[in-house]
Amino acid sequence: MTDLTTKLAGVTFPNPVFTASGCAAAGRELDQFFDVTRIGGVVTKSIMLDARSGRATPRMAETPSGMLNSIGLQGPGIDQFLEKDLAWLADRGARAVVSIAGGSVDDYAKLAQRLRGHPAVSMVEVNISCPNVEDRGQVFACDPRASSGVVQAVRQNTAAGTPVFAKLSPDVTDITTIAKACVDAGADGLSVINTLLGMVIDTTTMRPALAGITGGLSGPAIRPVAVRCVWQVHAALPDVPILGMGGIRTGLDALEFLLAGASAVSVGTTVFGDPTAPVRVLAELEHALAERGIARLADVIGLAHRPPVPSVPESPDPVGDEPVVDLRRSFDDTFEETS
Amino acid sequence: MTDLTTKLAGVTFPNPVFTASGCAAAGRELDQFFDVTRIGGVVTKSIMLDARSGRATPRMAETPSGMLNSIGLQGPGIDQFLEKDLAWLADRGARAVVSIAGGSVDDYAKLAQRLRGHPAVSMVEVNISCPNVEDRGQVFACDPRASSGVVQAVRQNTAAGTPVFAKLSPDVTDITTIAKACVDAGADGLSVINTLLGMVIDTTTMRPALAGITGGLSGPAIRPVAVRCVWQVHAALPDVPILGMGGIRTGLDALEFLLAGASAVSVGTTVFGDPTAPVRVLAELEHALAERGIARLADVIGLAHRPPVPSVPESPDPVGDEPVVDLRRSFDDTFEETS
Amino acid sequence: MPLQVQGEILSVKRVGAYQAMTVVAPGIPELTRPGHFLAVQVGGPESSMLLRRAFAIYDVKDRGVYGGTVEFVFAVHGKGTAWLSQRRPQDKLDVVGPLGKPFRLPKNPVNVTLVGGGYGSAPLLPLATALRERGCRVDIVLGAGTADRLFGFMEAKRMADSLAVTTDDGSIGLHGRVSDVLPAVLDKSRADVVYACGPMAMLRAVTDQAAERGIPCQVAVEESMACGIGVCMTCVLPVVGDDGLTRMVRSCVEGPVFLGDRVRWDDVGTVPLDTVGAITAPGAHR
Amino acid sequence: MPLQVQGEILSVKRVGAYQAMTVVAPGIPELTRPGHFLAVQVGGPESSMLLRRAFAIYDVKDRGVYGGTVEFVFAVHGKGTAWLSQRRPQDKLDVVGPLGKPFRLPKNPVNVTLVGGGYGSAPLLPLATALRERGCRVDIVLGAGTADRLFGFMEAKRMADSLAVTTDDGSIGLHGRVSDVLPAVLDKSRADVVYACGPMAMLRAVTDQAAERGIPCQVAVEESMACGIGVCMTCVLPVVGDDGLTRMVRSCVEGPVFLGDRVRWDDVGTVPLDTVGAITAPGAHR
Ligand SMILES: Cc1cc2nc3c(=O)[nH]c(=O)nc-3n(C[C@H](O)[C@H](O)[C@H](O)COP(=O)(O)OP(=O)(O)OC[C@H]3O[C@@H](n4cnc5c(N)ncnc54)[C@H](O)[C@@H]3O)c2cc1C
Ligand SMILES: Cc1cc2nc3c(=O)[nH]c(=O)nc-3n(C[C@H](O)[C@H](O)[C@H](O)COP(=O)(O)OP(=O)(O)OC[C@H]3O[C@@H](n4cnc5c(N)ncnc54)[C@H](O)[C@@H]3O)c2cc1C
Ligand SMILES: Cc1cc2nc3c(=O)[nH]c(=O)nc-3n(C[C@H](O)[C@H](O)[C@H](O)COP(=O)(O)O)c2cc1C
Ligand SMILES: Cc1cc2nc3c(=O)[nH]c(=O)nc-3n(C[C@H](O)[C@H](O)[C@H](O)COP(=O)(O)O)c2cc1C
Ligand code: FES
Ligand code: FES
Repeated sequence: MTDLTTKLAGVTFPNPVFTASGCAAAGRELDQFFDVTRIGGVVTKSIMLDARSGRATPRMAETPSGMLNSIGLQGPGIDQFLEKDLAWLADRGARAVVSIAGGSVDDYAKLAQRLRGHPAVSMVEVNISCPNVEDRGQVFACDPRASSGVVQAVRQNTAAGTPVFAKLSPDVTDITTIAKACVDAGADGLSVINTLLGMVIDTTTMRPALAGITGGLSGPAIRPVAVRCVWQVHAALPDVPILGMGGIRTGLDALEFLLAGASAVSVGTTVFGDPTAPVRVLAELEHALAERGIARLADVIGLAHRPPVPSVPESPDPVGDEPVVDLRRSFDDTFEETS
Repeated sequence: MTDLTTKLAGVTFPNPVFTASGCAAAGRELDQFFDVTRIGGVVTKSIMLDARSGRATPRMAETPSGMLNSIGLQGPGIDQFLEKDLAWLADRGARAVVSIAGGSVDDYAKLAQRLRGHPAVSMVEVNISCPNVEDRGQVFACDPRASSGVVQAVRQNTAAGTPVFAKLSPDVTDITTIAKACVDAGADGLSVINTLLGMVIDTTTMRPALAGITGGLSGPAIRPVAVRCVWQVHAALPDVPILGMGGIRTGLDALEFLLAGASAVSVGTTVFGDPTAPVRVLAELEHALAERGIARLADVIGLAHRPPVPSVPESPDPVGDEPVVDLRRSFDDTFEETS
Repeated sequence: MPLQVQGEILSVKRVGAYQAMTVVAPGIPELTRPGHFLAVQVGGPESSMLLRRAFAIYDVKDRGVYGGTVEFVFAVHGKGTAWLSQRRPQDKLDVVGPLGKPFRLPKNPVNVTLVGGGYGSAPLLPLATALRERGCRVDIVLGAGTADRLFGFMEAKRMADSLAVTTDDGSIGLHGRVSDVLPAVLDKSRADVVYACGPMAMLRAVTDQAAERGIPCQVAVEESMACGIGVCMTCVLPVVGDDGLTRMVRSCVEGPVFLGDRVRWDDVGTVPLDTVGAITAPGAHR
Repeated sequence: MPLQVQGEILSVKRVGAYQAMTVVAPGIPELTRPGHFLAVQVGGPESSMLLRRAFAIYDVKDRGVYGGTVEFVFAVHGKGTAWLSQRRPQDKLDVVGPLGKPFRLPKNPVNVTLVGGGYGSAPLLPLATALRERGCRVDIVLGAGTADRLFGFMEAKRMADSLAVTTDDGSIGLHGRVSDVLPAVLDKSRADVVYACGPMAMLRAVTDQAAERGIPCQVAVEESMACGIGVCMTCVLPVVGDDGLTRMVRSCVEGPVFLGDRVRWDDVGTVPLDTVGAITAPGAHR
């Protein structure tokens, strides 16, 4: 049996399969379908300081192997979240990764303070794909300085034993720059990736399909982009743990992220079509590792970066050096032309 | 019958459906499946100065609703291209959009010179998603200055009547910055978008699936990103013509790009699965426009940006202002609780 | 407590413009009440369609020869329902249900009017049965665009104390809308409560006509849903709570059945400014 | 001149570990020669699989009761072939073909040895027929991993002047590889030419053994293909041209049949440094 435990910045989780923020609410609904204590952890929907209505509908559009969403961070605000959602997770004995979101550095700092030392919080995930209201709505995650400010504020206001993960956006020219800025600002790890900015136009109404015009693209469609981002970030920062996500549907997909350098993974959009997906992915991953004779999950993390074990001797095969015998003449004498 | 003609920077094309660079070679193979003079134009595979072998195989991986490729711009070089490919297109009477690629500003300038005044060249598309060998392999399209340098060189070396389109990469934080830089440098229009950088890891070999490690993601999976990019560029530069592409599979997909602001579209990856796709897309688009009672293609370009015609009067409906009658008490008296 | 069941299709029948599909889905029938819905996976294992499709549960049988079955009625609308319409008996179908909050039943044998539009009558027919079992008087009004989109005519006729029918084109029943006949039905039957399921515009009109008479009204709404189980927040609409405050409420878990007068019909598709937590500053897209 | 045909499946038969599928595809049979291949759409209209799957053409009938048919033999490998294996007669199948360059036939009635590995024997059987018609002596060597992966045994037996069989597990024929028996067959039959189709390692071994005897050898290779029609450049391998220069050559249009000794077997999967236009500077990913 493979040892599935994984360590994220000093915290040990029993296995590497988590939910994704915004795709599992706070775990309670999914607990009807599977025991949420069986997975690595429940990543909760990004919570803001105050209650928030979110955007107008339509809020979603299905796209090829993906979907767009523009929820607008609807949520009850931190107080109700602590009272109802986190309390339930604590009661239930689930490992909670609390995702926080704000419109200013101060928002994030306050959110971290509210979570500080809460026994049910295994980890804090900082959703920096939010518009900075103090900077003309420029998204924090698109700018290393802005990202750094948010992460620093959260780190300073979070208990020492609680890892802080910054969640990166793929919508940037160089994701490693943002990754480094976050780590320099104190992030203990990185969540990679949030959705891609996308859009659908309804060809019947001839207007944008979403009330919010643009939305976030998720699902298997974006998996190759997500794997590339994990690969790049792990290559740039090999010692920083990564929670990988983006289109994971099967255990082999999860393995792909681990091989690229993730220490754990989140299953997001897939849950909408398959509410038991997290435990299924976990079982499939366990099976895949066993099949490959891997004793410890830790052994596959980043494995694809290492040079392959040569299956043929590296020295040039002598056959390749022999002159190519040209049988062309005899060939043309022998065969007809094809029409 | 809808007037399908479209104008790209002064040049009129009979209809707005083109092939995409690298997905149609130089038109000859597709001409076996449909008459290539029937579509708006043939965009040829990006050509470089010299013959080029491209990358090692595997060069492709299928992904959910998409594919990755890492061809590495294999091609015969400009001389052979002119002699064989462009000559064939000229003979055939097809409208050729010649895509060029290089490793330095000088490469691009020379390529433009070679094409200058060639009667078969309807348009030049500048593939700036190439590594700049003079700047540590940094991709031109990721930097406004580098993009600008290439575009300026091509514009200066191209005949006045031949539009120069710069092809943008979506892998940037703000595509409108690059778009503006290209237009300021003389681009007559923009091709939007090239592939997204992606990656697949083979879970059997536990190594990257492509010899080139990363590759370009294309196909319907990326369509929402492409439509968003076209929308943003058209919003920022409403007078600049756009050749839109990324995952177009049907006439309605093509319409989506036109509504977002494209004046014409390229059908790329879809051709691999359906070699007659360009003419099918054209027929479906024509049908969709007719169904919507649109007399001229030009009328739908960018239409989704305009505010919707209100179908209900804008003045608040008086019913909404009346106090909500609360029937809750009578309700609780009347009904059982659901279990 | 919904279940996820790898079901098997038992039968597919054409019913006018619709198809009625019966699926062996053990465990679901026992939990189902009128107004519950199902969410069905479409497209097969390598499909580009990730999301489930929602359908009101029409009929359930606790135990058939093959185990419990659920039946739903659907119209081909887009690519998912087109795929569904190509399924054949013995094909597998992954089903999650029962979902949502069902209709609440009256405590006493009161006079009930049911109003169904198009396939919206499907969940009302088992509701009618339940109401009859409680001794309610049941009057039914069915409307549709055309005769072939009128579902449940014969069954309603058999079961109801009275049945009124309208079609937009007059191909069966009265030429017009349900709202053209509903006031007379409500008055004549001395309706105590109204239940409705159908297009949003119809639900709104029914709500108004019931409210004018002070009659409580339950409606089953239809909002675009990504998950159907309460985790994604796509299916919301503005609903007034017991505290008088408006919230964006998930129609998949807090609905699809709502008190008609609590839904802010004018504001569906918007976030009214007085909604709890209404965004006033520019917002995130996620 | 390939055609794109909306075909209809006529039959699907299990043949050992493989399936043989016959598709009504008018127009294609008339154009087909041994060694041509087909490219087949998989997954249906809303599939997440965009690319066609390539299969060697096994048999064609110019005119059946239903019009011309093509037959191919396939192994379930991944998700596309898994989907294909679920198809039933009367299902539609979009087929493009015939594709590629077929085997070139000898001008004179010479002695020919055919070497097939696994499903690679499928295109060799119609080739054998064509060769027999020209009066060639035809010796056949078939190899596979296991007996159920040996395709065309009976047919080869009937047609060939001699048949040698090997399996990796010895479950039928000789325990071993085709290369263990080929030299003897070549010598005994005084082979003038060799044709081979099968795994790359086998093609390489056959090429070497033929070359040692100075016998020209045609091989049908199998490279991962995105388009199959020559427009994408994914299916290349290093091949030496008439001018002695190595180029990365498209196996879908310039192959799949190549002269064995022209393929740089050691370098397949790489770009040899002496290839025309070999990238020495860092390259673009597109
Ligand atoms: C609670 C509920 C009960 C329903 N009951 C029935 C029923 O009994 N019979 C019936 O025919 N239909 C019913 N519908 C509508 C049905 O879900 C849609 O017609 C169906 O989802 C359309 O899928 P599609 O793939 O054909 O369309 P597409 O337009 O291709 O679907 C694209 C996406 O949008 C969603 N979507 C599109 N239209 C609707 C819609 N009207 N409602 C919800 N989601 C939508 C789909 O689920 C999918 O995710 C119900 C909807 C809800 C929410
Ligand atoms: C010229 C030619 C002739 C062939 N003839 C036969 C035949 O007669 N019988 C048979 O069983 N198989 C044949 N193959 C191999 C067959 O094409 C693959 O087994 C099939 O494409 C695998 O598809 P999949 O979806 O099951 O696998 P997946 O691995 O899911 O496919 C993913 C992608 O990779 C490509 N791919 C994967 N493996 C191969 C492969 N071995 N060759 C080419 N592309 C591949 C697929 O086309 C697809 O685009 C032939 C291949 C070529 C190139
Ligand atoms: C409906 C929806 C809501 C989401 N909400 C959040 C959120 O509140 N905070 C966040 O950090 N990410 C959010 N995400 C992004 C996911 O957590 C995840 O990063 C992304 O969807 C990619 O993973 P997936 O393809 O597995 O869904 C949301 C995604 C979806 C589809
Ligand atoms: C195999 C392949 C090769 C490509 N080669 C080029 C190229 O040479 N030059 C270029 O500008 N774009 C190239 N592209 C990108 C396409 O032109 C197009 O921008 C992109 O694929 C998105 O469109 P699509 O989804 O319709 O394919 C290539 C794409 C593919 C799939
Ligand atoms: S559909 Fe997901 S919360 Fe209702
Ligand atoms: S498969 Fe596309 S060129 Fe050969």
